Amino acid sequence: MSPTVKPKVRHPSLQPNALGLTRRDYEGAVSTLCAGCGHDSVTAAVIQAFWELEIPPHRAAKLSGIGCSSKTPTYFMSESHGFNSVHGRMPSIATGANAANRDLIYIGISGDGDSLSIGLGQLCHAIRRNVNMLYVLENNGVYGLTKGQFSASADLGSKSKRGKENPFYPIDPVSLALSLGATFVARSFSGDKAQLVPIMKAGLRHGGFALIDVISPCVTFNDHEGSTKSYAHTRFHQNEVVETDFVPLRAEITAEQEAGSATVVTMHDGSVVTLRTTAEGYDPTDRDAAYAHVRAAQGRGEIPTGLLYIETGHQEMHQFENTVDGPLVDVPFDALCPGAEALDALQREWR
Amino acid sequence: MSPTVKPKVRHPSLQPNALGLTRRDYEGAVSTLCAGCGHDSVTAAVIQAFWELEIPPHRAAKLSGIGCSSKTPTYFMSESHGFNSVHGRMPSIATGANAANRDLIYIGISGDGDSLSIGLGQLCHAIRRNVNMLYVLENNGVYGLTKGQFSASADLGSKSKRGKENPFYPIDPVSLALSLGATFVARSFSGDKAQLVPIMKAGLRHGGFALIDVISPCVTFNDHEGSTKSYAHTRFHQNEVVETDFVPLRAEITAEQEAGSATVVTMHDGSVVTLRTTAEGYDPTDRDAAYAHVRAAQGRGEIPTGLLYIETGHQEMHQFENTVDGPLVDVPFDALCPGAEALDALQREWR
Amino acid sequence: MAHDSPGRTNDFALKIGTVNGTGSASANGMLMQAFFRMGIPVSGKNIFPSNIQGLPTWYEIRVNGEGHTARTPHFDLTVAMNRETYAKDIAEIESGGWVLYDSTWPMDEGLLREDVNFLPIPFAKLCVENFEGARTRILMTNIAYVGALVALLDIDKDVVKGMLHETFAKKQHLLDSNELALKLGHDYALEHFDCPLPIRVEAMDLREESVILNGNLGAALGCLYAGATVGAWYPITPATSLMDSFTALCERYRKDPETGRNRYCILQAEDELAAIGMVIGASWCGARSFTPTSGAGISLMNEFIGLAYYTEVPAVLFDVQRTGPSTGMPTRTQQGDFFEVVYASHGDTKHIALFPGDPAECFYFAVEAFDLAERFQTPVFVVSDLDIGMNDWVVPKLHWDDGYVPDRGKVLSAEDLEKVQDFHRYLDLDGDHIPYRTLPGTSPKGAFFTRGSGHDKYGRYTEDAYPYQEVVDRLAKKIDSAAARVPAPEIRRVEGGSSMGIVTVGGCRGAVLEALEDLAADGVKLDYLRVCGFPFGKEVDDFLAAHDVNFVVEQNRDAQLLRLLTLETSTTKDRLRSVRYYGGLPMSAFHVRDGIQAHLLHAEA
Amino acid sequence: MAHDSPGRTNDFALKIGTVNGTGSASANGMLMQAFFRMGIPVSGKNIFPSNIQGLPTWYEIRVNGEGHTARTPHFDLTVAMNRETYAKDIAEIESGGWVLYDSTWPMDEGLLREDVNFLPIPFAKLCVENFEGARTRILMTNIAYVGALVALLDIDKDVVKGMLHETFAKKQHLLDSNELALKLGHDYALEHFDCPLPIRVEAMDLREESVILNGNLGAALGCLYAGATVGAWYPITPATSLMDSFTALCERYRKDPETGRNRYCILQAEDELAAIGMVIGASWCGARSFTPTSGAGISLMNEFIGLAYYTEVPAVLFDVQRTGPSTGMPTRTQQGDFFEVVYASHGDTKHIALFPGDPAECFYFAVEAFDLAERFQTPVFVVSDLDIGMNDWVVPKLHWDDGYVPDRGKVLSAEDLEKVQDFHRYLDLDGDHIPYRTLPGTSPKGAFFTRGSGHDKYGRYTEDAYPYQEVVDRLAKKIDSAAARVPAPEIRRVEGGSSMGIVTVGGCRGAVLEALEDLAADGVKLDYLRVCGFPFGKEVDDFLAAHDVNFVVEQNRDAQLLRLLTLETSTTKDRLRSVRYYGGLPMSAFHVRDGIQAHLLHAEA
Ligand SMILES: Cc1ncc(C[n+]2csc(CCOP(=O)(O)OP(=O)(O)O)c2C)c(N)n1
Ligand SMILES: Cc1ncc(C[n+]2csc(CCOP(=O)(O)OP(=O)(O)O)c2C)c(N)n1
Ligand code: SF4
Ligand code: SF4
Ligand SMILES: [Mg+2]
Ligand SMILES: [Mg+2]
Repeated sequence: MSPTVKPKVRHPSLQPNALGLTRRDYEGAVSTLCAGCGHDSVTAAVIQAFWELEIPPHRAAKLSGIGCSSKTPTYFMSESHGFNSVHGRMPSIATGANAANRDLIYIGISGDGDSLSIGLGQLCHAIRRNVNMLYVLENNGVYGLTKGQFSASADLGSKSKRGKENPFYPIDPVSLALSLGATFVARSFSGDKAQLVPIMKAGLRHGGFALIDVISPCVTFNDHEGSTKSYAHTRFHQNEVVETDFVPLRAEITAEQEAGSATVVTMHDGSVVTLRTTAEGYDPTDRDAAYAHVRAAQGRGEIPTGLLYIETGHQEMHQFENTVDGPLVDVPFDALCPGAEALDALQREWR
Repeated sequence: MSPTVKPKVRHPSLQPNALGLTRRDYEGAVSTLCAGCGHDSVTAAVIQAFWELEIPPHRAAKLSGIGCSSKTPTYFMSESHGFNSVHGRMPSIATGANAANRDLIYIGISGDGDSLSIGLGQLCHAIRRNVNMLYVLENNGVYGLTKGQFSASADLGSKSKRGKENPFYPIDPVSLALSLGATFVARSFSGDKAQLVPIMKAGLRHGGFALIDVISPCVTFNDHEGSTKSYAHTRFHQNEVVETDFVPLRAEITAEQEAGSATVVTMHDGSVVTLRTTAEGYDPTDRDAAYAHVRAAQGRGEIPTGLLYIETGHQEMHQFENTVDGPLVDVPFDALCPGAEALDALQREWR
Repeated sequence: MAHDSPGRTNDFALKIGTVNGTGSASANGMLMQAFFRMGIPVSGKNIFPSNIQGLPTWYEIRVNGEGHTARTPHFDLTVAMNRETYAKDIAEIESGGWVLYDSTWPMDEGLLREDVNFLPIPFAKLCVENFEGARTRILMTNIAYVGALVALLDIDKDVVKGMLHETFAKKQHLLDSNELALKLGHDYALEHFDCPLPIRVEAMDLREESVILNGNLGAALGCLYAGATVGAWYPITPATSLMDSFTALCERYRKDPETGRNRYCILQAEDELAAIGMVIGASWCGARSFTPTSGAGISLMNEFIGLAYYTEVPAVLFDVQRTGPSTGMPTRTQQGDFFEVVYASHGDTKHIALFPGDPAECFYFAVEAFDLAERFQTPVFVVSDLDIGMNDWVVPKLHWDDGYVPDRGKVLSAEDLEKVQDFHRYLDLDGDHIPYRTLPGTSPKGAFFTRGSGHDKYGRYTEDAYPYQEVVDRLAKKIDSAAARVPAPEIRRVEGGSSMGIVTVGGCRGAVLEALEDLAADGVKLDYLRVCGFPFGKEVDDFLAAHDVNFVVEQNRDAQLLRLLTLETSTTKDRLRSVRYYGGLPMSAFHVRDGIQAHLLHAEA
Repeated sequence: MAHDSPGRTNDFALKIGTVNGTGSASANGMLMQAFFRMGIPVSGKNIFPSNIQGLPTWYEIRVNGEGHTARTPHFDLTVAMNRETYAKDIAEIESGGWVLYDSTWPMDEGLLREDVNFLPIPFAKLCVENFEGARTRILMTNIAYVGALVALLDIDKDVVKGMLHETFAKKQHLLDSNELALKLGHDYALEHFDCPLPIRVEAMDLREESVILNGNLGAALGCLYAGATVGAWYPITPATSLMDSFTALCERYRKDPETGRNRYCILQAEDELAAIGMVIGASWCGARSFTPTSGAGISLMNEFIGLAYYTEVPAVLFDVQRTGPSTGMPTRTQQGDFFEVVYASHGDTKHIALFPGDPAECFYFAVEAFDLAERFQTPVFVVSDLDIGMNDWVVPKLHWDDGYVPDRGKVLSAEDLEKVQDFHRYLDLDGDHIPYRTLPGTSPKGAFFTRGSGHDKYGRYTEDAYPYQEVVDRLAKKIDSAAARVPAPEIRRVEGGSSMGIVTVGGCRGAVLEALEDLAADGVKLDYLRVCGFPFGKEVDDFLAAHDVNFVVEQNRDAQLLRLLTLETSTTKDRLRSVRYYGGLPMSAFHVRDGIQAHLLHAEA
């Protein structure tokens, strides 16, 4: 018997992107998660998204709280600074980091326990500040690392491995984020990389807080019959409401032609996201309509997925705070310290 | 110059209720809040509601966090146990207290800072557990006790006393509670006692978590021109969507006649609440419709008030937890301790 | 072929290296239980990773007829089932020891050692030949190495078979496969090696009066017997199993026979701040209530702990310590939270703490904790650790006195209130520094206002110096007076007494007692004291004063116990010497002895 | 009519009792400033309630030509403007003192004292006669009593007028009414009493080199000058005004001249956990970042503080202490957080702390704090209190050296990284126990993973004893080595030295220095040391060793400084004697002297 050594998340092609980097260059340490854990698939999608966006790894910062999900930043982009902080408090660290250096690309990875129980307050306030970051909530309905207790996202009546039914109404990150004014709200499934990658790319280019609630099954504690967060259940009930297509700035934009049934959104860096809805009259730019649709669908037991809501032209934290362009960490000291003369002048007012 | 001594909140009539208690018996210490503070009016409504419901003061427990609002439990029902706890954490104390003694009537008083910033997580989870209590959120859009900083409920663009505009999207307790599955969601105004009292009575009789978001202006820091939480602004924009009429069990019930345009809800103790809506086709028992209406109204700058949503037939914490009837504190010790013999038997399995 | 070490019966340690999530845990537990059922003192230590599946994990078993079952870093035999850790596992074996490994795959030449004996058994191959299905084959490999050890160590085969029968009573097919796997390993060993090895076991009669118990189960049982009705918690290793155990016990003993309803309420809180808040709320209402957590949780509870201290609300907290600081090593043990616990929260505070030394004391001290919390109306901490809390220990059978009456402290009933003129919450009427309290709902007369802000002895809000001071001064005296009520220290004096003492706490007990014997053999005789409660009582003070030198043995970097003794007893500093190990593994006699000998040499030099 | 006390020039204390929210604060501040502008040492203490409007509040002013401006509990004159507190205020006056009160309403006979002089002035009546509008009348009453004091105490009228002119330069009508009110009080006093009283002032020349400053403004200024760019906070008394001041300063000095955009980012967090998280995140990215809070906030930050300590991320925290425990008395002062601060968080931790003794040191130590935090890559606490933080002190003019270069510590740039083979986060390459760090975004080579879980010196995850220990052992040495770098203690030796010393900290300074003079007058000579930083340096150790008796003066119940000295220096316990006052008001020389004399008597007895 030997440990199930999972190879570094591999990719068929070693084709380089415009930076001359292959997907391999966006990988990290070998995953220590359970074989088949949804989180490993999300990691693969992250790698794909960053590679496709041609982001230099060292210009990205990856942060997380505590949990199996929060371990995953170790498994991608070893050339990025990473911060595996404390349980449920990653949003505040990301907020401070972003305040200090707005030019880095921030990705936060969290879990449903990390974000909806101990970290609920911080998540809500990061949304309120519209901190510019991609926030990936790897949602499996349980506390994986502490061995399978129900989390706050566990659905009413979902069965635990021991057959116990969850009596509580779930906290749904999507409705919550919509009601709190989040400017980018998506849901996806770790098993649907084709859907996940473009959403992640759009989220990384979104000039504000981009939340992706990714159903990411826990094969060890919550993938059984009766669980509403299992692979089987999610596959069967997921319903893609919005198909997302991301076209980076460089590519010549064919938006015009695409328009019509589709909604075309231009990101603040000029990239274009095309949203094709499969639901009659669904408008991914109408917050309350999106909310109504999602709630209704969930009421029917469906799991609506896709980039469900996006708002452009909003302000993000640095605009609220009216900070200078460029990172505060780059402002030279003499532009920060008023100096001796100013001090004398000031003190004349104190006598 | 002498301190503005406010008389104990007085009431014209000293007429006794069925317990032979006058409103005076439901009063507390003299308020130390600013003259004109909205919170004092809420206190008066609390006194009225308890008196009318003929609740023996010592069978009620009043809890709060920290803030001007959280000081108010001192100002009513001196014959009730009170707990002025720490900032933002009252929901957890109320939850534990209720778990230990489900037979008391719990009223929690909080503020927008206490509930929506430091205490947001606890509020959301108390809602999720549907803890049986009346939760009064005295909402003034500022941190009163710390001298007027914007709170998370401050509206976008609302002006501070110094003329600064709030750049953030507010956290609206009503939409939040609706999206989280709260079973009783109301909004009222400290200046509208006629509306507030029946809602409080219904909330006290509701078998679960009853949230009342009470706009309660801070005359010292947030009652100026440009504030969206001032008396003037609230009076002008408030729009009663649902009129509430509470008929206690004892009164012979005339519900039937009332029905028709009105919704009649029977509380778990048999009292009846009649909800007459002023908005075309508004259904206070349809969560998502209520949400949609409230959001739309707020989008128009209105402040919808009334008992906006009520759900009956739900379970509350003790049902989730399947606890025995009656207070756990009353279960005799010998019904709790298995005793020596059982211990021997058990240990035989450990060898 | 290396020399065999001289034969040693009932005195050896073995280490099993596997991969977590492969079901070896139950096989290892069975092995440990087998020794126990043969009546031999034994301990099993689970050295597991902070991860769910696929990483190296170890199980250490020490068998010792004299009862020395503290962890030892010296292993006579290793069962090397994880090729990832072959190098490490083989290197750790004592010269002359044995390496039992899965020879299905050839062993890398480079790993072979001249001075140890290799016992190759193709476990995987055997299981592939005899069983179907990947999962079953892996599981059966575990049983197969147990079988091999049965032969090699001369374990009573019937005892093991008996356990299989108990476990699979209702699952014949599982019973068959397990018995077959056992036989495969057993017979292969018999055929290929001369069994038993010089290290072997022989039945003893220890079993009757003892049980196998882990501290979290012991503590949970204590909560059950103390009559705790409200438990609030947030999952955290290594405290999680305490609430899991409490839940299981309640489902068994706390259902109303008629209605099937619960005579308890377990609240999985949204975080530790909420958990302690729930406990405070429940205690305020009169329930015995508790929360189990670990260091990080205590840190988060700091503000609330100060509230309970100042408002005098009882609360019981279990701190199952793990290796800090911060997240540290969640699956390793340490005694690093002493300061965090006894001085928790801002402002002037001090808290009562109990320090169980083994799982049995977790049971007794848990009960104590509720009595003390309600007697002194303050938070009480039961401070154990991962080693005590999660590992299986052989402890004396637990006893319970049906005459036990919970000490609910000074609580006034409605009747009591009738008799008094009027009630004031914080008056010291009896001169014992403890005021009377009332529970919500009792009577109008009993009503009072609980507040974490300044209050006078009548419970009224105050911002005045003197009335404020009156109350906090009483609080200080109240907590100090608990010194006489916390569990007394365990004290052992050598024949005629000694000028040197050794002072320790919690799970260091076994290692220290073993080291004392070794040292005595070297002519170094020491009196022994194990601290069991805080504030420290007179016995602790006297013991330190009675010895020119006191070696303080503990498992943290900063000598926290030594520092507490410095502050909270009348001892002079020069009498205290620190002996520490804090690498995350349980304390061993070797660390204690080496530490003390280093001091002695240093003193001579 | 009672006797007048003998004339005392520039040596008296007065107390003004009013109601909060009535605008008396500005009048009182003006009064204090008037003494300052006359060049006389003065202090003003605001004793206010934890409430916004309508409760009793006091302002105490002490004038002392010798520069003894610590709080004194003995008042020569009271301005009794609040009938609610007449009894208390009158009772507190020294025999022979004066009571200036509003005689619009008759004074209750029962309150009259034979031994004090009553100075009735119908302030309300005068203002009703001369002004319109309730609010104006109330405000003018305040100015009127200032006017009366100008006459009674012989305050330079032009100085006061000058201040009115500055304040109301652009508001002629306000200027007129204020001048009128001033005149009303002044003239009434002149007419009815023989002015000046025996207690009076005379101009001195102190003003030139000093300024009026409160500690929170000083600290904010320090943050501005140190180049802090990210401040995160959650409002809490008495720390709120620190961030208010920082905001005001930034709006003035940190706007980009062209764009008007901010060269700073102030984040009002949702609570203290978020505030410290933001600071850690910003510091991790390389910004100088800080958070101001009080005890309750530190309690909530406990977990995060341990994370920063273990991951070695700089952070600057200001703990403006208030009276604990729990919510305690939010508007009263205390020094109760020493233990909470230096040992914050679970597991083995120890933190650097600086203890400013006045608002000027708040400025200098704030700058120090950022240098130390980045040099040692760890949280650094600046521990002040409500008295230092919120009260106006007269302090020496602040100086700034334009040659100051911030010590950013061992941070590797992209160029530095080019030169190295490869980068490992936690290696001690220089033998100073401090590793090198890199900032996010620097270069691929500089990337590393920050984790609060177990890590080895290369920054890799570990659960192994030795690699874990290596790192925490270095951490301990690193923090201890900061002892040589924190601000040195303030030391004053008496002529020829003494066998007895007095050791104190923070805002006790003034009271202790005053007490030392009094004691010297009584023939008791003591050397003096004021601790300014933690870990304690050699000077502290030597001082304690050099004195058989060290009186430790502090403002908390549990002698926390004395206990820290016990643990963190080599002193023996028997050299330390505790002198404490912790009622919530600033320390006074009387408390110090009484405390020490009690010890001395006790020693003789
Ligand atoms: C303060 C604190 N409390 C508790 C824990 C224990 N803990 C570690 S991970 C975790 C839950 C993780 O659940 P989730 O965020 O859903 O991640 P998952 O493992 O399911 O991916 C908990 C409770 C902790 N590390 N810190
Ligand atoms: C842990 C902690 N942080 C900060 C404070 C300071 N504080 C007291 S009240 C308050 C805000 C109160 O605002 P709100 O809840 O809206 O009550 P209001 O005064 O507006 O009625 C704050 C921040 C505190 N008491 N405790
Ligand atoms: S326990 Fe669940 S969440 Fe954690 S690694 Fe395994 S499968 Fe993934
Ligand atoms: S400050 Fe505002 S909230 Fe507080 S008492 Fe005054 S008016 Fe009310
Ligand atoms: Mg999860
Ligand atoms: Mg408010």
